[in-house]
Amino acid sequence: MGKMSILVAGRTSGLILLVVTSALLYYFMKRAGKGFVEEIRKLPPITAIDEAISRAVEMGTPTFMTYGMAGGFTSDTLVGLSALRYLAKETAEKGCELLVGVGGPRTLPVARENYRTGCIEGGAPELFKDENLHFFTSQQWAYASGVMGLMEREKPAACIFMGYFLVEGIHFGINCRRIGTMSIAGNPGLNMSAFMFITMDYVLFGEELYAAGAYFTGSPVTINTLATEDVIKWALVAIVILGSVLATAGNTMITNLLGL
Amino acid sequence: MVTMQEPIFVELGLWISAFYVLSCYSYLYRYNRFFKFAEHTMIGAAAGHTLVMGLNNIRDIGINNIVAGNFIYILAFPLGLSLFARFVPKYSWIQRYGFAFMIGIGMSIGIRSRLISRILIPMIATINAVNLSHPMAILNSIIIVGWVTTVMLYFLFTKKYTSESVVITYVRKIGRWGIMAAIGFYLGQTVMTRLAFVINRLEFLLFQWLRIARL
Amino acid sequence: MLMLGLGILMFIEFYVDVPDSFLDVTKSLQNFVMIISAFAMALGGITLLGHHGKSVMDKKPGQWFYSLWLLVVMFGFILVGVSAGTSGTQYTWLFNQFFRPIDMTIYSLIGWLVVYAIYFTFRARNPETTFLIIIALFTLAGNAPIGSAIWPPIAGIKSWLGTVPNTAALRGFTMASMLGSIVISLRTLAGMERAALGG
Amino acid sequence: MKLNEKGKTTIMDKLADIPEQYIYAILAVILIVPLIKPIGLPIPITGDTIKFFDAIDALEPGDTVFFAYDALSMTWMEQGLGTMIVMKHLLLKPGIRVVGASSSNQGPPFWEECMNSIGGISSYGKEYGKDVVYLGYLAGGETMEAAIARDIANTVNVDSYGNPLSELDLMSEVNSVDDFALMICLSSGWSFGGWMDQWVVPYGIGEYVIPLAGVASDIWPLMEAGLIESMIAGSRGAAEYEILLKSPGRAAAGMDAQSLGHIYVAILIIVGNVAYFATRLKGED
Repeated sequence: MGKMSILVAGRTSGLILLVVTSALLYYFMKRAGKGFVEEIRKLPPITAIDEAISRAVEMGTPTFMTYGMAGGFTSDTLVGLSALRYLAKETAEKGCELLVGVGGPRTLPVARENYRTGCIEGGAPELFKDENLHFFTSQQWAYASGVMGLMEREKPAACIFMGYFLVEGIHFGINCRRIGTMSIAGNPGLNMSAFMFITMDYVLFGEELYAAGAYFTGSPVTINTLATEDVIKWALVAIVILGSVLATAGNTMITNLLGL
Repeated sequence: MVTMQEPIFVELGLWISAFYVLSCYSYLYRYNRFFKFAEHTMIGAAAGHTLVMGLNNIRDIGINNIVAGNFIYILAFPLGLSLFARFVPKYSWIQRYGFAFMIGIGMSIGIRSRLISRILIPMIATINAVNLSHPMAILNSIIIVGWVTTVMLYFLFTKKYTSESVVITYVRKIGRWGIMAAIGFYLGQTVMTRLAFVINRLEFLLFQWLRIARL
Repeated sequence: MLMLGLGILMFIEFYVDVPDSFLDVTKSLQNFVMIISAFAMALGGITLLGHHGKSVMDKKPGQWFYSLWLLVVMFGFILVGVSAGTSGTQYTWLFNQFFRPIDMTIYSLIGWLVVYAIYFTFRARNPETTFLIIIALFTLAGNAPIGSAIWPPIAGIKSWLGTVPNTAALRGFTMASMLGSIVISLRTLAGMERAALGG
Repeated sequence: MKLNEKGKTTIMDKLADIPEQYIYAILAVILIVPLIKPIGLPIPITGDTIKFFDAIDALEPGDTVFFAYDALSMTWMEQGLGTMIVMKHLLLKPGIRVVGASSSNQGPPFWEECMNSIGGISSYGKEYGKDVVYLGYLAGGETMEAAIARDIANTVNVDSYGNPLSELDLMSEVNSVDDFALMICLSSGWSFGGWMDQWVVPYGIGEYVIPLAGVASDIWPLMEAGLIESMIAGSRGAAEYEILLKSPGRAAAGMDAQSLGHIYVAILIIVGNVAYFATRLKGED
């Protein structure tokens, strides 16, 4: 760490990226204020959620959702919580009970609030019940076995997994197949979503999960933030290609800048 | 107090462990009451363990610091207690301060260093991997740079910046193949580690519990 | 607002060369989260007690016995953990017999499940999945000791698959995913994400 | 399950949808039989393992090895095999001394487990405090790693058992990274990276890693760059090491099961696909 400078050496480029992202985010959110909404492509798993809930209503079973072990508050957990709220609203509108598998203790009170508000928004506050929140702690296998057991006992016709999952994805996938449920999953990591990818009906992976957060909220402000991601992605791709071309010519300017 | 290293406890422990291993494996046949029993034990144990660890944290981090004269730590207790505000509906809004604190810290810590280790360092590594010294290296460089960029572009969302042109559809298709390659590799690779875990459990059952001799 | 303030504080700590007294404050704030979490866990304990206590009281058929056992185990851990300490032999024994075997065994279930999952999903339905299956077969063959005994070059092919295509795809994937994570975190810190506070 | 015109299921239909339980039953047989009676399928030895073995084998009496012992209960099932055989090798070689320390709080119980399962230090004619010292769990992550690279005595007061370091003969002779011939890292996840940044990059000591098989693909590039000397990749690496040491044990016996398991998975993929195409062709008729 350089003691002479104001910024910590080796982290400056990170700060620049952070500032640029924030600025772009601000710009695109402001545009929403002027009534401008980005058009976004459809994600099949999100559209499938509706179908899944209708299926559960038809078969007279509850819908099940969980947002992962959630050891702490990370961005993936937050998407899971948005999904919980969205699902609570949708199920309340359709008159279907929602079972929630709760992981980390820190998220328990937040999940409860989202569940309650979602039910109120959906016009059926009576569907909110404390006993539908099943708490399983953030110990991975306590959580996983709890979710497996709950699914086997209640046999929900729709299971939705949105959040951060590790290898327990395969336990859930096989379990979904055994009880013949419709399964929709979202997971940010590639290796870990591999298990869900092969065993579940619909899977959102990687950035799609974070984008889904905007779909769930549905407000123009959050949907416009997706444009930020796209712009930065193009910029990063341009930097990588430029850097590679320069590197073949023996010029290391780009890598030096990135390592600043 | 009894110490648990007496042979009787060791033997008892062995049988309890074996019982739970078999209960968990009975799930492979189908979900049954043994698995249900193990499942409830596990949740109870995990909750108890986490609670004990939580109490230790309150003692080691909270009370010890206050006793040592670090009075700022007193502030943590009302924030913690605020989570219980929901039991008094009139004041349930107070709990949001607890949420906000946990989320504010959790979110910012979550991204501040990963920004560097998961975006900038991979970029540097990709550029540095470019090497044109021999034909194989050229091929590798093209694959790496090509797939890093196309996989990123696979995740475009807005119509405006996807521009929905034929080229981008193509690019996204290549990106998707890259993701398939990584998933295929991971699944092939993981069988070994996973079977090692199964073998470990089987060794426990066969050699430690049943004490079968290797032939 | 509180969230944004804390977020900026944490960013400053990381990116700016700050004096040690500042570090002390941010370190304490991070420790606060540990303490608040302990309270949250107590809330979790109450939730479990309410849920399973009710099922015991109502003598819910097929469930009350399990609920009772869950509570017994939970209070057993707390009792021993508080009275004898977590590093004593009593707690270790409890932990090794009631926590670890289940933990490890449910984890190792993957070994079985993955074999079945690979069997029933690896069908060459379209070019994409065919490609996936071929890569997986090469990796399997390269990993198994018997594979390279039969055809030595397979180990080289496997490590090439690991270092070149896998690394490339994984990097692109992680970068995109991290970008999404940054945007959603900033959005939350700015208070634009309603789900964060449940209101 | 698809039915053909006569309403009967054919053998191909059955093969396309084998019940879960049968697959598990066959897998159980395949894994248990070679464990009880090893069949000795060939295990070709990879260059990485040979390099690791040679480095340990080339140590001279009086050399000291630093063992970064970041064990985790979850991954011990795989990494324990490699750790135990390396520890055994170190103890078997006369005059080699070992200093261990953990940056993970789960390290200490697994140090005991390792020592117990290879028969205890004394059975190799070595003595705790003179030939082997275990510092226990040291909190602080990379800051700690950097600190003990410079000066152990000023960072750590007592070992894992509460003995003051000044009372241990070995610790009066070794105190910093320069006193170690090489370091071995039992890596919990990616923890070898922290040791690499704090020990290899500034001081140039050779680091040998015992990672999970899944982490191995992240280490190859570092080995090419010369930052890490070599590794024992997962249980397979452990089996190779056991063969090099001429004491085939648990890992080597496990390898037969591994080989058969992998063949089984490959056969299942092929059977599944053949049956899938057979039923699909018939369906199109």
